Amino acid sequence: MPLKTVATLDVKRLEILSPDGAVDESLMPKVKDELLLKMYRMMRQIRSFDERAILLQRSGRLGTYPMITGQEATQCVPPLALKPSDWAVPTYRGGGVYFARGMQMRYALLYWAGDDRGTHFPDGNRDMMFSIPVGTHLTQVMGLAWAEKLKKKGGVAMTYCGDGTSSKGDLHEALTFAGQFKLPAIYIIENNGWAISVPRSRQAASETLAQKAWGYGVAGIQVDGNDPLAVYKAAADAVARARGGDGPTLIECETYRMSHHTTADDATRYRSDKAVESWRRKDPIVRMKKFLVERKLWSEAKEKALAVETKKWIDEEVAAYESFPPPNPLDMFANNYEHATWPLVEQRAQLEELLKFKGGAKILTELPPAEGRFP
Amino acid sequence: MPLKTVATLDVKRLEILSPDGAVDESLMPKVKDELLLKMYRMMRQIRSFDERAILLQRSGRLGTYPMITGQEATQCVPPLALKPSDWAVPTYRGGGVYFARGMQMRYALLYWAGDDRGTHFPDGNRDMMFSIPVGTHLTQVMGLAWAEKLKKKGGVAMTYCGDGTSSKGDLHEALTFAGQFKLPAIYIIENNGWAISVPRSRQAASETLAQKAWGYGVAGIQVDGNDPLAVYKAAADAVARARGGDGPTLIECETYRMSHHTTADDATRYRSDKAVESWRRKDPIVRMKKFLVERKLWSEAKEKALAVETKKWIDEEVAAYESFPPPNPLDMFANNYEHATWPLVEQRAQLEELLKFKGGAKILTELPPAEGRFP
Amino acid sequence: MKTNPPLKKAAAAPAPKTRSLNLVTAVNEALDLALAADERVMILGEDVGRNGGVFRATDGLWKKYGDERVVDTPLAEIGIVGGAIGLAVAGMRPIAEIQFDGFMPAVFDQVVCHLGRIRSRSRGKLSVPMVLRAPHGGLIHAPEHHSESPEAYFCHTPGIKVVIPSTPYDAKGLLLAAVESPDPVVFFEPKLLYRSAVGEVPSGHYTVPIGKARIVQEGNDLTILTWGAMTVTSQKAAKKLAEEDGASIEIVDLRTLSPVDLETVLASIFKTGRCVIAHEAPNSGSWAAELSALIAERAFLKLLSPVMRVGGWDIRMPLFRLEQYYIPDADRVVMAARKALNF
Amino acid sequence: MKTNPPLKKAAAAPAPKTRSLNLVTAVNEALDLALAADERVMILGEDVGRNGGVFRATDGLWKKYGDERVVDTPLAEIGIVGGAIGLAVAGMRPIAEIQFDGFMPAVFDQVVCHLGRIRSRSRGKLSVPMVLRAPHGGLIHAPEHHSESPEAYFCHTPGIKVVIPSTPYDAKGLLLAAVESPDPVVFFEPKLLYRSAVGEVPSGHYTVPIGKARIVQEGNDLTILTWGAMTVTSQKAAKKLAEEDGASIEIVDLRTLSPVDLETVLASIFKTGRCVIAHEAPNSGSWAAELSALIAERAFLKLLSPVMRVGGWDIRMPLFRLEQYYIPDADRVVMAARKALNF
Ligand SMILES: Cc1ncc(C[n+]2csc(CCOP(=O)(O)OP(=O)(O)O)c2C)c(N)n1
Ligand SMILES: Cc1ncc(C[n+]2csc(CCOP(=O)(O)OP(=O)(O)O)c2C)c(N)n1
Ligand SMILES: [Mg+2]
Ligand SMILES: [Mg+2]
Repeated sequence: MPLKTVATLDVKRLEILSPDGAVDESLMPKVKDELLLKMYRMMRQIRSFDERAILLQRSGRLGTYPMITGQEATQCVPPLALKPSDWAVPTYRGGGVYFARGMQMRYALLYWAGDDRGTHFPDGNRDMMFSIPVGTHLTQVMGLAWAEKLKKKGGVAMTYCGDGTSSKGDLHEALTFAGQFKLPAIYIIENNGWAISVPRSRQAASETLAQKAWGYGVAGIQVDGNDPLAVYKAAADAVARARGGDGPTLIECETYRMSHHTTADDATRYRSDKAVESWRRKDPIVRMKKFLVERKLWSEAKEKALAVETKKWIDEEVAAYESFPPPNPLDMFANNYEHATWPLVEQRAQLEELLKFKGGAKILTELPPAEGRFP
Repeated sequence: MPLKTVATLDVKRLEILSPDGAVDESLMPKVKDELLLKMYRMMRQIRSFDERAILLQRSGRLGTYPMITGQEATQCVPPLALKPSDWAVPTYRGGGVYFARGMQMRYALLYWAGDDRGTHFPDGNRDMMFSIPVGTHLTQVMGLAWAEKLKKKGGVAMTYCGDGTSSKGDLHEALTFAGQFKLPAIYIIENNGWAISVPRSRQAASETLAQKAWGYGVAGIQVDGNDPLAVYKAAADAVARARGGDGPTLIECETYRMSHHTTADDATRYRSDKAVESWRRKDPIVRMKKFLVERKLWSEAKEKALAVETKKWIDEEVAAYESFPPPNPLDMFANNYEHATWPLVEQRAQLEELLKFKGGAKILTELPPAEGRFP
Repeated sequence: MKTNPPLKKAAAAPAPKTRSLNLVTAVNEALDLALAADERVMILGEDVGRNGGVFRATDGLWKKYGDERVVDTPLAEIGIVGGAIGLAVAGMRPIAEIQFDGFMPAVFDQVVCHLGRIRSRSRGKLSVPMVLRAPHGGLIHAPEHHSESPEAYFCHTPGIKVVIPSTPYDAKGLLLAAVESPDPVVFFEPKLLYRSAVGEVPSGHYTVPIGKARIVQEGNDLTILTWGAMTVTSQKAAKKLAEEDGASIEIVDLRTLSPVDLETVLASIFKTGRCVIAHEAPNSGSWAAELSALIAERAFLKLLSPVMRVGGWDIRMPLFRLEQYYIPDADRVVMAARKALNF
Repeated sequence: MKTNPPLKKAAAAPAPKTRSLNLVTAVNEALDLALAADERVMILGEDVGRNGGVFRATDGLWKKYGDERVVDTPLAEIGIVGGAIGLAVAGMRPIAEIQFDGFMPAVFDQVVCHLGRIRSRSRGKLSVPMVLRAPHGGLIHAPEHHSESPEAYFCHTPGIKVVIPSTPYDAKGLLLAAVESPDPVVFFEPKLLYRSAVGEVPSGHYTVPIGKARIVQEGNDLTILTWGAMTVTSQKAAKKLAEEDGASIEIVDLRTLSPVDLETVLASIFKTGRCVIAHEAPNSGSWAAELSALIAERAFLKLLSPVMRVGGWDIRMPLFRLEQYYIPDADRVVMAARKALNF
């Protein structure tokens, strides 16, 4: 048979919890009630956090900020399948990922306020910074997973990229290595329908992004990214496979960016409200709440208590964020090398000169404390 | 059905002419006898050329040279599906492609002798230089195809990359654009089993390289790259699709590098003769000859005549190559800009000074003719 | 066979009138004129279409010229620049946009290995008449990797030209010159000046020649060589030096970084004998080093004091709360100038 | 929590003996010692494994240390360098090889955006102790894109160190120092010298400190600053100048380009008052420009003549038949030195 089929593939899509709260019990992952509640609480909290952050930006108390709203399931749930000693690396939009990893959100605010001290992960965790040039972290996370494989202690590395970013060659090289060396890596494509103003349909002309996996001998699956249970199952399965030595997985989470790209963007220039509305019906928080209420795990009373608790938490984080002293300009010279090179020593002194020129010799004693080590 | 199949694909492999010369008539492309003979003659001639080039290099009359032997069908046949006004861009190993496009092979020799004058395409053709940093031409050829689409005159662009090169992110970005904009592009992966010492199995862990196409909404097919008829059919179909506005195709030609990577390489360091032997059975020239003899299109008498003609042709090309005057050093300053910038004018004068320093003022009048325009 | 015949020029406006425009509007107007003049011109990049660019540089053009000529591409910079190279080789006149300076390293491979080499590798048969546009520099409180000054990487790369205007007039005229250039031009736009630089701009077609610097102000005691947004900073410094030191400062805005207008530079140095070079990039290995070296080679006996460089520090640009301590401000230029003046 | 504790050092050989080795063998010996000393050390790249590298720099190591520690990777440079960054962040000590200088632009994105920034972005929590090795320079009659000198791009990039030895002794000692460095090191190896440079090399472990230049020969009339294979060319030029002009030439082989050993450089200039900088890269915007600028800033009153630069032309490196007219030879260095001496 000379025109023969040499390979065949199906791309599967996983959905467990429908938008109206119905569950496919046959696929339901075995998870404790606490975990279900944790998913809900986190999604609820990060949504409120997001709303506050936007307000802060609008009132001039924060810099450009990328919105999370709508993507809570995709962001908050997969990290729950990890141990702290596993690696997690989100995209720049991934506040929900860092939150799920236990980062204090005052630092997220500080970062988006343009303060380098905002990069601050919980001790003991193995988190890495997202990369602003999108996709450039993808091969690095492959390297993290590679190190875990070599250490043979079952560690894994999870990372994210957007639907837009899936067009970057970085993903290709990362998946080529990950597939080739069977690395314990989980790649999540956070397909929120948009790359700033460019719709998903302007990226790869493939039916799904999940099917890219096949080109690398990597397992791939598409998931309803607004379905916390499906997202959890896909992530947990992928983590288990990775830990078990069965290699990487590419998970496409289909979700939606409900707001502007960032606070610097105006989405009304390029998209209609209609599409957004159709996605509002699929809100991950709403459906999770229905599910929990159905299971008697949640109630309006608990909802109210959570709202109060959340407000208090956010107030505290905002207050903590705003009470950081201004950064010490000299601090930028810290931590560039293990031991600062002579140009940095000289230049730091020049910056001191500048500060004195501006504010007199006394100014150096009045600077806020420097945080970093020098030289 | 919540775990549902959202996309399915079969990867097909095309074979028409078996190694022992049997033909699948049902798939046999409709081609004139002259074209069949042309394929054979070209493959035969480029094989002999390759052998001579190696001898030249071994005797110090040529620089590092990349061997073609074994890959004649993959290289010489697809360009025959193009018009001269279509674009063709091979890899650095693609002497057979340029030959099929009508390039005088004295120039190929000149190029591998380290002489910039070796880049010399037939007038009227639209050929572009291969790129030595492998894969970096892939997005450029996408751009060539894009221009052809915009000009709406049915032009297409064909290019090649190796199995190793298919791991580069460049291919990902090229296919993403090509699929997205339905560009009239034909991408041929010349899978010869090796990237220098690294086997095909060390690149993507996918069963085939053809299946990568699916990730970009691009048509993909695997072909027996040593089967000239299958290669022709796949290429001609892809060209027709491209011309007809149906977008790009990725063709994986599975062939084999029968010799060293280049004359600077020693393949015995990393591969056994056994694999090579098993591929000798699949030689594209041997099988094409069987086929043509069977069809009464070829005979031993014709074979002998071709051998004589080929030797004469190669002798002429080598003689022409070796009778090029040495290059004029000042020529390197030509053609860097439409009008040379002042640093180049100054520096060219400095090079004149250097030449005078070495050989006296007279030397400038004794230089071989400069070819390029300056300033 | 000429693959790439010269660009059709937009007709000069019959009765050009001069309006006050900001720099980004001037860029937009140049793009509009170029698209209108020759149908080979096209724009490609991320968000350049329907959205009109994140800085609105391409505002309105997608609507006016359609989806085939003002193209929102997939998010893939190698694709954008490699694609533009192919388009240009095949006869189009692409204007490719990289959304921010900080994402240009992704395209170095295309730029270093190909952009400036194709004409020479093809022995003059092929050429790459394209423009690679990108915003440049800091001080707009942008996120990380959005405030970079990568010009030195490009200036060290043969076969291309590198341009950076600092006024609306120059932005329009240089961009039209870049689009008409038969050779590839990397075109930086100082993003701090997109809206803050406002100036008189004639309607209709005109060009500002690539390779010619602009004397911003004449002076006799010291030359400030600068480019991009630092031109404005340098003007502030010059004012302070005039007021407080009574110094007469000449400011040269290079406008074209490569090839640099050495004639103008040297004429100024020959006059003043003292020089400060002010720019935003990490100072070591910056384009200021090349200028300093050129001056040392060619004005050795005219120099009354060492050429001083004032640039960014040799560390990554910090997040924006500290950017004003990273990018030289007028005080730093003043300090350097005083050192030179009092040498 | 220290993610990356210091490297275990190979024990110094109990009775080190000195052998005559060529440069590539010295590189191989350093890699072998590093792999033996600490199991976190690994090598990755194209053809570095079974084939032992296209120059044989990794010969025998795959067999000795196995496929997990000496890894033939897929053909994907972003994967190699991005992967190595991740490996280093997670505690390994990767030594990544890019097969030729001409393919380094593909990894600029990782280098410029990440390699030197991770320590600072993570506020010291993460570090990237890796080595990025690549052959450097021309004159071995190699194909196109195989004879490049891209060091300026790296020297302008903060957060990394850039090293290039020119003797077998330095190659081994600097490479061991690079592997032990807590910060990323870009390590260039002059391919012309791989086999042609032969010298005494002690067995066992030793390091040559990063950041220290080497006085190749002392002299009083003029300083030649140089690096890589041009060190040998400079020696030829110095010989000619001594013989024909009676000039006493000091040659400084920088060895580390960034951070440069300014102390040694300035001490030499203070002594001689005249300087030629010899290197292979396109001259405009090269690292020679930075050196010239530094000297102008700090030795202004000591200079008896302008600092002269002798580099490649500002065009792409031609194919190899003309490479000897592109890369400075001893005659060009002599011509420049004479200009400086007779100024
Ligand atoms: C390499 C690179 N190119 C361009 C940008 C500018 N940019 C920032 S976000 C963005 C869109 C990203 O889209 P996607 O990957 O889908 O992520 P999302 O914003 O939807 O989360 C773009 C183009 C960038 N940050 N990095
Ligand atoms: C970007 C880049 N990396 C590395 C090399 C060095 N190199 C030259 S050919 C080659 C192998 C190419 O393998 P493949 O793509 O399969 O093509 P083949 O040689 O088999 O025709 C390598 C690694 C290169 N030329 N370009
Ligand atoms: Mg998106
Ligand atoms: Mg191959």
